[in-house]
Amino acid sequence: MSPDLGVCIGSLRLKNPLIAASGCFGYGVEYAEVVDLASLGAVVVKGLYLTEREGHPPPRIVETPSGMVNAIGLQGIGVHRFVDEKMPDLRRHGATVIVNVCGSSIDEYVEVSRILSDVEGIAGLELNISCPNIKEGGIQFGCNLASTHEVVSAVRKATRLPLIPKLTPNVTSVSSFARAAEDAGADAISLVNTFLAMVIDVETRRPRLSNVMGGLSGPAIRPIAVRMVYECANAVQIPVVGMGGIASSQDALEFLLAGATAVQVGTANFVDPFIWPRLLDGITAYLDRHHFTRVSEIVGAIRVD
Amino acid sequence: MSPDLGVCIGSLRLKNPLIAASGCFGYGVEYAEVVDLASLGAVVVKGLYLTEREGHPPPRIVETPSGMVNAIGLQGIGVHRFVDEKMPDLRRHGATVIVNVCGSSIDEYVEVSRILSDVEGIAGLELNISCPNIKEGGIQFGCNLASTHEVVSAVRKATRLPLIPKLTPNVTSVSSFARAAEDAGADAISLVNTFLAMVIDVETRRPRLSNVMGGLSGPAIRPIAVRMVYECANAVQIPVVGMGGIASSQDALEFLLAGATAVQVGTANFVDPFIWPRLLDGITAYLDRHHFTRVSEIVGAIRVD
Amino acid sequence: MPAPVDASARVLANTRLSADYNVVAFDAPELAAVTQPGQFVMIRTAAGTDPLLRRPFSVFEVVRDGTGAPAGFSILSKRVGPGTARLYDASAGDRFSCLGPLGRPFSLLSPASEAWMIAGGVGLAPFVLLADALRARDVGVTLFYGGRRSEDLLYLDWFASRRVSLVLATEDGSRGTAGLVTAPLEAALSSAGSGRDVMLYACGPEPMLKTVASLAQRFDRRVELSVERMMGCGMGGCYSCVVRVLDEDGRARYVRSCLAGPVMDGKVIVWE
Amino acid sequence: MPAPVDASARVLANTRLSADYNVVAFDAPELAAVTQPGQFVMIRTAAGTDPLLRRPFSVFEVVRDGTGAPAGFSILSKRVGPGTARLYDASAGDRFSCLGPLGRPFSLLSPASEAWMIAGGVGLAPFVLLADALRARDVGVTLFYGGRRSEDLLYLDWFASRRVSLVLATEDGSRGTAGLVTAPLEAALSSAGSGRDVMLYACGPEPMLKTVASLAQRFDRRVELSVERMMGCGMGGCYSCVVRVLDEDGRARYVRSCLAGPVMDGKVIVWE
Ligand SMILES: Cc1cc2nc3c(=O)[nH]c(=O)nc-3n(C[C@H](O)[C@H](O)[C@H](O)COP(=O)(O)OP(=O)(O)OC[C@H]3O[C@@H](n4cnc5c(N)ncnc54)[C@H](O)[C@@H]3O)c2cc1C
Ligand SMILES: Cc1cc2nc3c(=O)[nH]c(=O)nc-3n(C[C@H](O)[C@H](O)[C@H](O)COP(=O)(O)OP(=O)(O)OC[C@H]3O[C@@H](n4cnc5c(N)ncnc54)[C@H](O)[C@@H]3O)c2cc1C
Ligand SMILES: Cc1cc2nc3c(=O)[nH]c(=O)nc-3n(C[C@H](O)[C@H](O)[C@H](O)COP(=O)(O)O)c2cc1C
Ligand SMILES: Cc1cc2nc3c(=O)[nH]c(=O)nc-3n(C[C@H](O)[C@H](O)[C@H](O)COP(=O)(O)O)c2cc1C
Ligand code: FES
Ligand code: FES
Repeated sequence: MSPDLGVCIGSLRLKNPLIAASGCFGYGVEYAEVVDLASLGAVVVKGLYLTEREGHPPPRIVETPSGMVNAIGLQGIGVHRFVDEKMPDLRRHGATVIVNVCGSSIDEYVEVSRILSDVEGIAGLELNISCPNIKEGGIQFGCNLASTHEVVSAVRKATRLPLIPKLTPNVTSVSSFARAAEDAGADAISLVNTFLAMVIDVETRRPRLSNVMGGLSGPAIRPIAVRMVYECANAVQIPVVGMGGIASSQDALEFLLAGATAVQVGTANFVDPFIWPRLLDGITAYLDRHHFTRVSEIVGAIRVD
Repeated sequence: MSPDLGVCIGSLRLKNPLIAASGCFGYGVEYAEVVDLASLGAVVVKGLYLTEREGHPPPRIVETPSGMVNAIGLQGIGVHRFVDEKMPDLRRHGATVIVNVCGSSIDEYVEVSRILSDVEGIAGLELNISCPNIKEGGIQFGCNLASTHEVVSAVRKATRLPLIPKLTPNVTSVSSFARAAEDAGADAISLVNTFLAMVIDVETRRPRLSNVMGGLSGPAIRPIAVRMVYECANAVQIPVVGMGGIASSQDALEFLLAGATAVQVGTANFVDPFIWPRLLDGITAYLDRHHFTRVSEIVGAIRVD
Repeated sequence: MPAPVDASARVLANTRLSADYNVVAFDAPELAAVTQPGQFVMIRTAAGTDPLLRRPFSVFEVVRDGTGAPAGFSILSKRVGPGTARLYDASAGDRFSCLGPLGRPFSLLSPASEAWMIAGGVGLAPFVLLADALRARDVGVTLFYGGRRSEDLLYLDWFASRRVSLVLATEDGSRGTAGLVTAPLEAALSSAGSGRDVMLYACGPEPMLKTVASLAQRFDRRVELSVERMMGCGMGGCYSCVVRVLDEDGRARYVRSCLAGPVMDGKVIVWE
Repeated sequence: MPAPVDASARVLANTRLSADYNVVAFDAPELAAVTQPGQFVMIRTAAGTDPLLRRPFSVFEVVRDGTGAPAGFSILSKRVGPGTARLYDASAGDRFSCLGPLGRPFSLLSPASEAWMIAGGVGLAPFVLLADALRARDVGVTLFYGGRRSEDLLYLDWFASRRVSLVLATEDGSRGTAGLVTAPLEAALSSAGSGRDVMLYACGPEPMLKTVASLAQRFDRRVELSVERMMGCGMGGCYSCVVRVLDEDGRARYVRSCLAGPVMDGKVIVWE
């Protein structure tokens, strides 16, 4: 009898712990023909503001050793067009949809969240207070404990949906931000967003990205992300959704053992959009081999003595 | 006529901007038969406390994508044995020696620095307030602005040697630590030390390192390190010594363009101990190709508009 | 459009045409069977994570078996960095994972019209398939083909054998007219009577594409350009590959060239 | 000891002995000429940065040209991860940068003594060179060699041809005595008269090394062990490879096995 892969993020029950990370899976529909969206634990769609955003001029990405730096600039169609144009397809595909909520002000976060709360088929909200690569990317909220508490509390009042603030790794003590989010009523936290980074073209002496700086993601950051997830899981009672460089089932298992209840996969989906069933099979095989009957049994099951 | 590669770190003049990073070059003497130590801008020797230290049990390192995580635990022979057993050889080889000073208390930092100040052939002190992988690794000083200021001021009073506090990247705003060090009388700052990280062996469910956590280094971290060096160079007047994942002359040039007056190379020396002449030739060729007569001309010469 | 597949494709042959050009043929029947002219594949060039991202390549040829059935495809690669270096060094038997076919293909013509293909350097890549498809429909095809030196002009015999008229240009004048290929193109456009229904297809460096687009404007000809942007995913997931275009109501916005392209109507592109 | 060199070595041949064992011969005359039995090389297995670090391998054989001059060396590799996988897949002509020779070699004997070599699995690697060197001095050599299955026991004919006596053991009993090789070793030690000056050399999994060390204690024989630790640099730079030993004044401390080893006096090691 195959192991139970279901996990709970607050009141949100996921059929498995594999979630597509925001900004790395478009609006989900782009991948419908290569991945059965209903087979994923959840899909976090691209960050959405109240209105459309154009994003930064290209070049928007640059590759780095075992990673990539991006400054897309949150190009997006805005919450209204998303609800009208994308949600019908996502519902039809049976996707569990989590929206990555952005805002340039607390009011905007609240407004976007309120709008989404009344939309059928939206399973949760991930609060993006950690996008490093635009001025209003939320990192001004995510790098200050008081503002983190303030924006999470404000959105909390505006929605009943499972609320998952997404934390930035660009801080001294990520666990205190996890606690601030918990105190403010978050149902879970997710981390890590990208690391603020920069690449210079030495021949032109110009930054590789039009935006000068961007966010580092991919396998390169995994060891730091695992450490941060471990710290946060030991600091809060609410579930932790871990991510950062996951590219194999072993990588996903590292995060689960470190204390993540579920994991997100971003950059690796660019490299291999067919990765999802392989990740799921790898986790299942591991649970069988180690005689676990539920994936939840290995959450935080790291042995440290 | 070949370009002038000399740079100045406060009163310390280096024949070129290439420095061997602490902990990645032993006490220097280990590499004397493969590298002409006198050909390097400087050699930063392994971190030294007042007395011998045993270090952590193995495993002490684990490889990660384009990087490695280490928790050596600052095994070392202590300042006295270093001065007696290693300095004579280093002087004989004509190495420009910078000592990486460690301490579990401000007094120890001061004491080690005072002892070294009277030793012939020591060109400067790098204050390690940023080792992430032992309790007394100094990171308790390096992650707090007031303590950073306090320990740097204290050592400043104790030595005339060029004083280079080494900053940790595990903070929200590295530039404010750069300013704190400058205010406290540092002649320069160096960064980055390693990123606190963790790797889990999913089969045993145990951390890969005996110390549970360690420090991530290598090409994986370079884009973050370049960004931090750029921020610091724009925040302080004193020279910045940049490092983090340098493995080619292009990489070194990125740091110089970002504002580093000199660079250190650590992990790449493990992969290729013969890298030094190649780095130097690459930098020289670049300066020629771009018609620069002095390496100092490209320090901070990044074009951002 | 059929869904893309990810083929773990064996290298059938790697033919080095010069110090930096090579043609790699892959064993990938499924993928080859459904590829249309102008589409591309995303190839993973390393087993590990460095280089991490796949590299986009136009499908160059469809390789056919004895019976004429599609057995695989080839790419024409120019070595410019680590990924293309690995492809240059590939040996028969090596496996590369190839994701595709991807993107919007060229639109084809009826014999009433004629096709002028403008290629700069490695921009030749998509035109073997396009020429084949157009010749199969008896469309008259001309290839305007520019390179740095005459050695850079590849597959000329192949095009000649397909009765594709060739107009060549080299920057060093060693073959065809000296200078950029857009010069002979301009001349041809100005002399071509408005009675002839000429459609332009171009692939190559951005400056060339710009010139072709403006010439198309000036001489009022239809034009399709295959644009090249950094591509993180090739599937519409990352928004890295954007091109600025004018939408219906004349507003400039960024569209993903991996979905709206790589082949795009030259008239709507806003050059940055 | 001559300074190590970094040879960009061409693969002369890659011989796959089984599903995970292979022997790679490298073109590296300089390095081969000065290598002593028990020394190792650090091999870079990827062009890029993944895997990043070099991998340590004992020098297995010295490859000689027609005139008998050293032309290169080989390694015996067991595939356990990405680095050894790349070596398993290597083709003749590929280049790998090989840093060496490194580390402290085995100490040799005079004909008055006899050498017992104890090898577990891929731990056989250093014993071809050692057997050659000892036989050249007319020292009597016995190889105690254990593996999982009989297929894992390699190069038996080679040792036989050098008149090395073989004592074999397999865990599945398919060849030699069933079980661990340390059992026949113990038997031989207890029956060997104290008149015979026997020196033990061992290389293999840590549990085997421990047992050999304690047997050497018990029967009061000299013993040299080739230890395996994770090695970041192989040159003494990183302090990753430490082994706990008792120093002169009986204090336990960590020493770097890349400098103080890989071959170490079995008596001073403190097992953790
Ligand atoms: C739709 C499409 C089709 C293409 N078809 C071909 C083809 O048929 N043959 C061919 O040789 N090349 C083609 N390219 C370009 C090819 O993808 C790049 O040259 C390749 O990715 C470079 O990888 P690298 O690791 O060798 O060099 P890198 O080190 O990655 O890059 C070297 C240089 O090439 C530039 N470059 C990198 N990636 C891209 C990219 N995706 N698009 C454009 N420039 C890039 C970089 O800015 C850098 O200046 C195509 C690109 C696109 C977008
Ligand atoms: C001095 C010395 C000599 C060696 N000689 C040989 C030899 O002749 N033939 C041979 O096949 N192997 C030898 N090894 C072991 C060999 O270095 C490792 O198997 C190899 O580094 C594994 O690399 P990988 O990328 O394939 O696997 P990895 O993914 O790096 O590791 C796979 C497994 O091997 C273990 N391992 C990794 N590196 C080492 C290491 N340096 N030492 C011990 N275990 C390690 C890891 O803990 C892991 O469990 C030697 C090791 C040392 C220290
Ligand atoms: C191209 C790109 C775009 C991203 N866009 C968003 C976004 O809109 N909102 C967000 O919260 N995170 C965004 N991220 C961050 C990812 O969701 C994820 O946190 C990060 O990439 C680390 O995971 P990974 O290493 O698996 O990619 C983006 C990442 C990439 C690479
Ligand atoms: C094995 C190892 C040991 C190190 N020991 C020290 C140390 O003793 N003191 C110190 O300040 N930094 C130490 N570092 C950090 C390096 O000096 C350097 O700051 C860091 O590795 C980033 O540079 P790199 O990516 O070039 O290695 C060590 C790094 C490594 C990998
Ligand atoms: S390449 Fe990722 S969206 Fe086009
Ligand atoms: S392997 Fe680096 S010190 Fe031994």
